[in-house]
Amino acid sequence: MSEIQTLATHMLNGLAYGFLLFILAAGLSLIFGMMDVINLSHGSFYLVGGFLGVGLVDDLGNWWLALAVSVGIVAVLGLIAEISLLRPMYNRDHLDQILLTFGLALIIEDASEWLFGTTIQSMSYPRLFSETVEVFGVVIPSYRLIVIFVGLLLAGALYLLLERTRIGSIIRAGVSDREMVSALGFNITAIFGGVFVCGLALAGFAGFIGTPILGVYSGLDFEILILTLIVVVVGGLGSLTGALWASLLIGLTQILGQAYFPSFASLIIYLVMAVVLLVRPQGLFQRRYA
Amino acid sequence: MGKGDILVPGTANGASTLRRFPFAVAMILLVAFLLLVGCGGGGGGGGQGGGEDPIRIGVILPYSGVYAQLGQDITDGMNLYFEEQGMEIAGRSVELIQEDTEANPQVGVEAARTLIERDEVEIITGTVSSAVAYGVIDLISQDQIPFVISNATGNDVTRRGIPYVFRTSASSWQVSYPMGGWLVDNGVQNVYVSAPDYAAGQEQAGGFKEGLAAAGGNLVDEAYPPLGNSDYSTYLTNISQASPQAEWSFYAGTDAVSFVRQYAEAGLKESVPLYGSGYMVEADTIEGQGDAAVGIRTGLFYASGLDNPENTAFIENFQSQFDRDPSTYAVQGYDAAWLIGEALKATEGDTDPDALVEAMEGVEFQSPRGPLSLDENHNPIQNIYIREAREQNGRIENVVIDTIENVQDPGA
Amino acid sequence: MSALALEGVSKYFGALPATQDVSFSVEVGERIALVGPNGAGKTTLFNLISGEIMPDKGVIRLGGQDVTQYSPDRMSESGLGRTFQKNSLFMESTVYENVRLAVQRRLGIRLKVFKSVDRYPELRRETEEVLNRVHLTSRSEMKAKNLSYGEQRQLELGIALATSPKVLLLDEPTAGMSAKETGEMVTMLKALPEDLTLLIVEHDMDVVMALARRIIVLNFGEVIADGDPEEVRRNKEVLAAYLGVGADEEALGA
Amino acid sequence: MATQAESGRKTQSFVSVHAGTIAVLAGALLLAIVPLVGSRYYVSVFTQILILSIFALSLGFLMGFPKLISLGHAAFFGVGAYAAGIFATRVDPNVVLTLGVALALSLLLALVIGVLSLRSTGIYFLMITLALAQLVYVASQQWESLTGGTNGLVGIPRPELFGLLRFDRTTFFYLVLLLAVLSYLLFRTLVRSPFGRILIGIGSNEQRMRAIGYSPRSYKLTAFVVAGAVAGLSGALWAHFNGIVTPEDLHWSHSAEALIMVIAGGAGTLIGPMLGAALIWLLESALQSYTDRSTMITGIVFILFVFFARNGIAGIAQSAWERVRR
Repeated sequence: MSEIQTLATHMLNGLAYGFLLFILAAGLSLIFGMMDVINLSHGSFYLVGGFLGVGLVDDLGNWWLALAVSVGIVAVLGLIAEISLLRPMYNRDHLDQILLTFGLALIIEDASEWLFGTTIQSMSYPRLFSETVEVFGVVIPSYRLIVIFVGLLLAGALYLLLERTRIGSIIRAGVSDREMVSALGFNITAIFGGVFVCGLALAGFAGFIGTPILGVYSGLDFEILILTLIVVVVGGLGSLTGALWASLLIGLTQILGQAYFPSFASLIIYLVMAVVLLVRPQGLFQRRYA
Repeated sequence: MGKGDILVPGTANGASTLRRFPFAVAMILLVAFLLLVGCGGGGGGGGQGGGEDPIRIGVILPYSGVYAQLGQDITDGMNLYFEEQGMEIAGRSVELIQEDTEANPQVGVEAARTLIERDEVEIITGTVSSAVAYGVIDLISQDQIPFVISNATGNDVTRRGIPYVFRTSASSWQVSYPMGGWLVDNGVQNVYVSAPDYAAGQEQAGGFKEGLAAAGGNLVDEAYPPLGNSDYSTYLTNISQASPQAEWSFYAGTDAVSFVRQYAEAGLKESVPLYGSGYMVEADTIEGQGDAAVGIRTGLFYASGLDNPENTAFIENFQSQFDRDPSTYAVQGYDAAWLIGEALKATEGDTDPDALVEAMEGVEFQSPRGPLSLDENHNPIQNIYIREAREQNGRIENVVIDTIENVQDPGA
Repeated sequence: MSALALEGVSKYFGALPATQDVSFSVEVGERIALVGPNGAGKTTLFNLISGEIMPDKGVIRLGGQDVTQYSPDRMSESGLGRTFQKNSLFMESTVYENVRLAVQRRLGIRLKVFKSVDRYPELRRETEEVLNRVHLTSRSEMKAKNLSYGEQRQLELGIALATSPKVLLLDEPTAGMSAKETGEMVTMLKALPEDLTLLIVEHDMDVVMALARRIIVLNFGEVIADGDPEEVRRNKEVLAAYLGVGADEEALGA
Repeated sequence: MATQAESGRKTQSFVSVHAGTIAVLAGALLLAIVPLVGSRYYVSVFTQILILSIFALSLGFLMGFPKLISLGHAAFFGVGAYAAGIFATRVDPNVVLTLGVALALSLLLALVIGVLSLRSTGIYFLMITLALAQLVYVASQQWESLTGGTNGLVGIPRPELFGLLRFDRTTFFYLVLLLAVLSYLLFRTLVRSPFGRILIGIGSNEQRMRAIGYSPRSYKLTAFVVAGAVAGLSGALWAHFNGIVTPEDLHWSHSAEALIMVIAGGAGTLIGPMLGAALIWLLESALQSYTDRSTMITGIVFILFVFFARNGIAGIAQSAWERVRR
């Protein structure tokens, strides 16, 4: 392999990683934008998605069916969490809601260790994408291309949803002025619930499709959470565009850093974040949708 | 006056402060209550010394978190030995008091302190992580309590030559150095090295590189991903691009599973054979690695397929007792218990630290791993086996393909 | 020299002009009412003057000094005080503490850390004096959140007065008050020192007439009339603006 | 009511004004007899609780008054611990010097992190402190020559005092007790001072504070730096007590634990966080003896506190007293 081909491989890996982060960051950003709540249990639902996936792929024998069922279960769990924990707290300080999501994260972390043990669990690729493909002499596992593709698709879908649909305009309005939305007669509780569940479902989805690459283990939840928070801080809270660019920036920096500056690999994304904050404390993109 | 009043303590505005004095009294009562609870809760464990008292052995191992399985294996290995002795040595019963170290050195040191101070244990054993071991060594040196390390492989743990510290696993160097020479002897000259970027990773890789260089081999390049890394694609790309004759790695636990699987998935296993430190392909990782582990050759002081009478008996007893296969970690625990037990037999149940140390120094025995004796730093002198992971008996096992005898840590 | 002067002040929210080319000048001690239909940009103008938001164009002068880029805290230090349309109090603190915070700033008792805040006699004296002025002495130990709405409006004014501003912006000081409370507020405002310049946003025309000698009318962010009450009342554009929202002259008093 | 209040302000008795201090001093006296009656184990237990209570107190000050919710407080604790540990190991184990170095370095770090993070507010502030603290955490792992890497810094000697005294378990306990009381008095003085009142105002209504002429950032920064330095002090004590410092001390889960202590004890008071530290420590060590699921139970207890007792044990004690009095 030539240097260029190696670089291309690294870039593709970085992009795949970045788009995985984007799916997570998009969910986190959506929830924040609507509810002013930073969901500290975001990584936990990633974990749940991953663990469910490992089990269901085995049990159901069909990767795609397992994907649908896992995301569905995560959504139901999210709905239960929303109804039992967050909904009674909507008239309280946002901080209380953030604290609750943190408590939830602690519980899920320990529960996952209880149920699934502490060893790493892995999932196979779907049969369709288990091969490597060669593009211009660059060998890459086709699954990573799929992750990139799915990420792009999702970015487009979210853009269309928020910019071109009625639901989207309500959500956008809710982000800028919550009182107005409820004054216009929309059921704000239902919208909150819907957005929260969608955000968590995205996290679960990311957990499922990320597991063939990263594996899943108790403890990964907080690692993922921190990474996602960094992406969102760099991109700008509540900005979907910001989440997209920051995900790719962090994903590529992480991978290229590992490849070319291995001894600084773990520091490098924090440094990127620190620099961005120095220059633009509010993140690369301000709070605003697409 | 609402509950919000407490938001501003010491508010110097009349009405509320006048009522605050009883509040302060309530607070004092609360402190007193907590004090009592604290003392009462802790009080159960401590007993006073006496002739017929059991021998109290403190076990500090991870029972939760990423290393929980290792902790359990070591504990079971220890239990196996003591149960073989009828839970009694030299007429005194043996009591194992376990404390969880998690994967956190602070918790580990606190666990050791609790055992020493609250439970007044006479011997301490355990620690999976070297960081915990280093922390505990400071503690036991002050209190002069023999410390038998059943896993932590940090080179300096024994190289410091602290009289109360013993080890029944190995030093990092001991595990990895012999393979450097072995590879060169078997025609592999150019090797790529990778290990996680933390103390154990550096030590293991360091030992291997030393062995490789001593035998005239050549280090192609090296890579140190962060500990707990989950995506190795970048490093694998770099290895593939460097096209060495072989790759030597040390990873443990979760990292080992990820690395070995991804190594196989990237199709590297065929072009660049994978060698490594034995901990990379062990009982705790093999199941997760699956077929990806097959063909990997690693060096360690034990292999489940080792053919000697002690091992056969050990495996049989362990299986009947715990209904599963023993791992290397179980052997380490078994041998730690053996060392403690034999020393206690020699002192006839006397737990005086200096007498115990002297007795342990003289212990020499046939372990399931083969012959084992201690060097002057209390680190084992033992065989290192080159093992190959093969599919047999319906599962993947490490099969011994070569033996390097009586490997001794070079010391400080 | 005028107490406050705006020269061509414009602010856009996106493409939407919130205030457009607003210019006027206020003499020391003048009492001016700022009126206009809802959404005419009155509160935006207050936010521009007090430094909460920065204008896109134009200059704001306070006592002749260019304060266009000043932050709210610098504006306050330069002698501008304001009240808020929605009560903006320290709800968990007592009335006394609410006012004391503002007095503390005026007296420059800030980074003092060793002595208890109660050991500053001048602080107590001045705070009690302000409480007296806004008729809250009897409420001084109550928490702000436990006051009646009218009393909270009084406290809102008290906090602003406690900084001893030269120019005071009052954002609907009587909004939501009963007739009796309104009367009391008007009395209180009338009793303010003569050299204090007042700019009042107010919907209640009785209050406007009782306090202001000059009225500025805003519509769609622009000044459409500026003069004494009689002049403004006869102004065609003003009538149109109010009729435009579907009301007659009564709307001025809504 | 009003008249009572009026007279109250003028005739506060010494006892009523200093109720909190009296409570803390009484608690300290009670603790001071522990080494005389309890075994060395209890001395260790209370030394740990006291060190953690200083840490929780410093975060509680930020959370309760200027309402700064930081998830990066462990960075100061950890840097204080490393500073004291490295200084004691390599230069001099004199406790005045080690604590001084720890205070200075954690103060400096708090200044840097404060300047960077206080440009943002609320949730953004929380996330930025978290991320910056993680940067320090990773750095502590990487800078092996100084920190010992993941193995941690070991062999930290017991501190001494100008050759007069080498601290043992008991004397060190008294040192920690003294510093805990002093830390409480420091924050109490701060809260009661004009500066503290400004912090409370900022925590309560930042917009209004600006409108009456305060620039909140400098006050917040000052509070942040003081709290960071005290957290560094507690870290230094921790290093001396344990004889080991590891990157885990800087990990954000350590910050989160302090946050749980503050919430359980009651943000908005000073005694609350200290009691919260004791409660959570005792809860966790008690749970660990009986179950492997201590994290889960801690999580549930935490959620219950947020749900039903938002003002923590201080709040519960307060309202219980209210009920009795009525």
